[in-house]
Amino acid sequence: MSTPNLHLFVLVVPLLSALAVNLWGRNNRQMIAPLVLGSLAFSVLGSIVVMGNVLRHGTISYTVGNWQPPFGIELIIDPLSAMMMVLISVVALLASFSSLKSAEQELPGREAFFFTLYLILIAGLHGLVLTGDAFNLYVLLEITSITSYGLIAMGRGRAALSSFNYIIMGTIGACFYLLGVGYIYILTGTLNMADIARILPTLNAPVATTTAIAFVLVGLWVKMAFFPLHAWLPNAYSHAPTGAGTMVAPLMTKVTVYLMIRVILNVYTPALVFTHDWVTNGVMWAAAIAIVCGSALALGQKDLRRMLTYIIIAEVGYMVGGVFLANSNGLTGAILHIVNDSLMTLCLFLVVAAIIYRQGSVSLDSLQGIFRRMPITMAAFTLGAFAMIGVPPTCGFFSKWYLILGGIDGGHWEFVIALVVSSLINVILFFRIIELAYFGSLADGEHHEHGSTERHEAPWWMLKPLVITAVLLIVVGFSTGPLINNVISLIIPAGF
Amino acid sequence: MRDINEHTPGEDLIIKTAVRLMVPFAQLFGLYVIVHGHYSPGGGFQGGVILGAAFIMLALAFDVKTSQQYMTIRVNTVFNNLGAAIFVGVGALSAIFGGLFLDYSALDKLIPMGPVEWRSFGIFLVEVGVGFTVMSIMVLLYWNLSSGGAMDEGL
Amino acid sequence: MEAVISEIVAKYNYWIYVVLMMIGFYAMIGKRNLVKKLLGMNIFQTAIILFFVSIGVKKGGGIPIVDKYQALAGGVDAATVVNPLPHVLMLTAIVVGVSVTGVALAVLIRIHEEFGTLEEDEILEKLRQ
Amino acid sequence: MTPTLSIWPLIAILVSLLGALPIMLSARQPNLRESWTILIALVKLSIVASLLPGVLKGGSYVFTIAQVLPGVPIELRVDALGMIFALVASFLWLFTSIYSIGYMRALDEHAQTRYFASFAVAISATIGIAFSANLLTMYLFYEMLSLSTYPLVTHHQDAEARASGRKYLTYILGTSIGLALPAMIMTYAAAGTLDFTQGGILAGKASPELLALLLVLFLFGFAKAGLMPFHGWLPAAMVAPTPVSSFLHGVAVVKAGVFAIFRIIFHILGPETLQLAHLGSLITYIAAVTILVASLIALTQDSMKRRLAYSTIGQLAYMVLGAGMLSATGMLGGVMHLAMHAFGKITLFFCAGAIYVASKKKNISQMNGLGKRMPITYLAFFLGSLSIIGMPPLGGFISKWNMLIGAVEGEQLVLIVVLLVSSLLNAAYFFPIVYRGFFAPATDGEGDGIKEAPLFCLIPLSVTALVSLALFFFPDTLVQLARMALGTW
Repeated sequence: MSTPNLHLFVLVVPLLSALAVNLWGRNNRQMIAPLVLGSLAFSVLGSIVVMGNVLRHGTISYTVGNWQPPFGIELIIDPLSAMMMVLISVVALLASFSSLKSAEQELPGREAFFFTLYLILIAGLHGLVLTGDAFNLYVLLEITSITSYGLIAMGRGRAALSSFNYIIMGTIGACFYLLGVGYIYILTGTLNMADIARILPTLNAPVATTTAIAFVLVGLWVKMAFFPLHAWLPNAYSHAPTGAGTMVAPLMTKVTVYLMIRVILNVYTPALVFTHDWVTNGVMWAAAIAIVCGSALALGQKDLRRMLTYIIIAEVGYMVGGVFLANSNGLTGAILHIVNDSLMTLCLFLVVAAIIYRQGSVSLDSLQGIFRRMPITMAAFTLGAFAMIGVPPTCGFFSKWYLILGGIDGGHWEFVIALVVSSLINVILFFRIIELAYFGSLADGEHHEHGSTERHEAPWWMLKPLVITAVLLIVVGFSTGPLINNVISLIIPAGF
Repeated sequence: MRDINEHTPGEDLIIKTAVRLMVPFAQLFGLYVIVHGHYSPGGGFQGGVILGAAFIMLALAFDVKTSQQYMTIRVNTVFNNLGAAIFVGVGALSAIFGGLFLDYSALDKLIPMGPVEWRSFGIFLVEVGVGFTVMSIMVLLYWNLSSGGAMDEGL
Repeated sequence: MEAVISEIVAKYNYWIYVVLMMIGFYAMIGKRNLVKKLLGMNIFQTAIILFFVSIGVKKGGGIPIVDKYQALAGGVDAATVVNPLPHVLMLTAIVVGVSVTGVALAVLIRIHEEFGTLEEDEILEKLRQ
Repeated sequence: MTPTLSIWPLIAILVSLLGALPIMLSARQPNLRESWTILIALVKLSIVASLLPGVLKGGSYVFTIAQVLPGVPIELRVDALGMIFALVASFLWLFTSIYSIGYMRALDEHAQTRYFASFAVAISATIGIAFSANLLTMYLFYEMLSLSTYPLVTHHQDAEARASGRKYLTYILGTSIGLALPAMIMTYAAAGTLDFTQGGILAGKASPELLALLLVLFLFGFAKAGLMPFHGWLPAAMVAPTPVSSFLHGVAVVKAGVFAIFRIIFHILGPETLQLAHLGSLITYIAAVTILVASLIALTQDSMKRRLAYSTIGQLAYMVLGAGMLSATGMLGGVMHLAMHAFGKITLFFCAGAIYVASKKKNISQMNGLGKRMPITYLAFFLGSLSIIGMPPLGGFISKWNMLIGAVEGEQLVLIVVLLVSSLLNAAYFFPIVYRGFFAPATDGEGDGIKEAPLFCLIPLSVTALVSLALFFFPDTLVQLARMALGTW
């Protein structure tokens, strides 16, 4: 297997194993686990090798089918997309351990369908990260959305309704993006991102370009549930089957934020996007409101999983705000936050999956005294909570450091205040649960612990990824320096 | 509303005989569209839809059970995955043999036929794969939607 | 006044696509019945397909199907042929539209099984109990 | 003297952090677990002491853990100021472990493994704060300290512990994330680095308004120093078992707050820049208010531990007052008071614990005539209170004396009055306890069953009392370290 197109095999292997799972998985269910884990392990190794190649030889531009651009579809693998590929495959592998167990418990007999959609979604995400062609990006965006509609609709009870709402909102977002691509095609006559970036500044059609940018950005904002357009996310992620939530929550919104960064940096070039400061100020205020409202809404939730979905909305506000600060610290913080936030969300959703596997529900009053019943899971939850709050050794602190620094450099004080306020709300949110879990069974004040004290820990198959992710939070925290120096700093254009 | 399964002769007879006559020709035309796809109007998707329509006509005129006699669910799944596997497989194969992904001229090393011929033959293989998948998906869609997933009598 | 009218007449396809899109948008957001929302979504997608296809139109351009040998010999004069690229893009968009509608219909059947109705307010009522 | 690269500071921190593991593993055999704690304490004290000669000769030990942010690595550096705090903390941790063994055994508290394990993590965070080379590392260990002390404060796991735990967290985490974090990042934005350097890094880089804002944010950001109005958590934390409140809220946690403020004033904002911007008075007035109000409230408290808590708030404000004078002797007094108060206050807390262990009495009004039955405890209590008040034979006198001279040199009449009045107030709330212990008649036969506290409690409290006595006569190493901490100033 020649390594120049290894990155495509990182995408093709999960796709082929999805077909295999669909074909054979239905009647012999024990085939599913090896296929899923094998293909994802391969894609993890593949993406790490690709990352190595990209860091050594610089950006790889790859034409599918040997049709030279601007006719053929061109794939661009620069350090940012290589990093995202590694992130997606690692998160997918860790999440699939727990999803295998959850699917077995929640969707008996329909695991084959579940894991077909699961693997196609991962292949679609890899494709999204690789593509260098605007329309191809739309197609892959739809592939990932349709598979996640399907995954969410497999849940019980309200899942179908929330999936339908997600379909409506997702299609609106995708069509807005398609409209934006249409306007660009009219203006520049090409769909290749590099060509668009070259031709757009030369045209003097400010109104049309601005509309094109506006359509694309609004489309992506709907897809990433940026605050005013977030209504679909809480229902969709909390009613989905646990296995789907563990995989979709850490990846979907973060990859869409990556797309927004790719569009701003490589398609429209920051000069065009950040020309009018009423645009940047407007988005900064929207991001600040998103952060504060996301965290505040999370306060009102009675269920841990719904609370985490609102925190995801607040985190999207972090990243969008970071990007629109339009300075190098802000952008570094946003890209770093993509990595950190997906790991943090993965850790917390793995905890939710483990608790639901054992207890069936994560409503706050069912978490009473759970420290004693599931000590390892709750220890990982505490570490994830520290990362979300932004306690130093964990990775959450460093991306928050860059975002606040970028906010101070850019003079956007409303963004800085919003970040600090949301950290404080996170403290309340998470310590409310830690206190509940820690004190829980003793709330009625007598001294020695009682209630079900014997360990009722999640199965080892679910604890493995949880422990690895928790450790990863600290490892990524300490490796912020090297991560930034040789990956993120290469991406930030000079004039920023 | 009278029970739809109760067969009143006359009105159904015409439809059934018409469908029985049309289905083979529809399938032949569908194959024609697929085969000529790579250098004239037509192609995998359109041909697949026509083939699928043939089976759906059967299901409409008779019922889901009869159309399943001609294509069982198992066969449908095989067609479904086989088609997609052909598409991705040909692309990956050409990548394995040194070319770029989906660059069929690299398959020349497998069976020497000249890179240009391989390009057109490669596209043809892909069209066939797409045709299979689209046909089976269309039929599967109709089966599921009409019978609410129970795959019994349908509309 | 003439300027406005000539402006509209010159770009009538844009106006039509916007009107269609708004109808679809209204149906998606405004309508209570879920199937009507789905129909609105289809109108929304078709409007965009219309917009894309209308981009490629040229005055006096014919169908972009060319005889093979004549093309090999004399080459194709772009003016006489409509721009085929938007059509190809829209082929994919139609496929995407079909699959989204397929998934949505399947989800609607699940909702109907679950709640027995497809009216959104009745469903919300059932959920509130 | 060029800083010598050495791994020892990191080992000093890790020894108790990793030590928590064997403590947890040997949960089944209490004796093995206790011996582990004492072994770790001894090893830690010996490592810290081994670094002392190098520091006394003016050198410093540097070790970089990770290059995380440009210009701000996670780095350890042992210098004079850090050495004072580390020495005091590790020395007293040894005795607190001995004391808590006796205390926990006597009252057979539940979940002792978790208690000793989180105690080990807390002390490693304290030493981390002492040895950090820049503000980021100190913030990292500061947060670690707050989080590792949460299970200690809420040890009894009852409703009252839950409420005080919530209050503890909102004050400590809330101010550190809400105020200190933005201030730190603004300093980094203005100065480009966060390393502790003599004379501060913001000289000429920050406008007076920014300087004032940063100063206020830092003063109240490090709420562990208990400056009003962010002192509420300290009395609430008294619900914890006495060894916790004695070591953490007498020495480690509160001193970490004051130590952080010392670092900010001496090595980040810089005494000269503060003096140019006339901000010294801002610090001293905040501290003065805290001293007076805390001493007055202490008078009214009947529960022994709450009175000691408010006296601690007052004494912490003393140190901030000393540092705020920005004059050589004043700052010297402030730094020395950090050590003097540690020994004095921990003796008082030990005695309070001993009284509770022996007689189950918490309120001062019930402690009549216990002096005759518990002579050693009450003698140690007397010595400790003398040191806190600042009477001559005890170490506390030296630091208060220096602060008084600093105030006189700086012609700050207000400060002189505050210092004298508060010393009187200190006497006013300590002597009644001693008087009641020795001379008041025992209330009708209540005190007959009481005898001295167990040996494990007596040894630590008598040693710390004697050390605060010895510090009066041999203060030279401490004074030299304090002078070197303030640099050639």
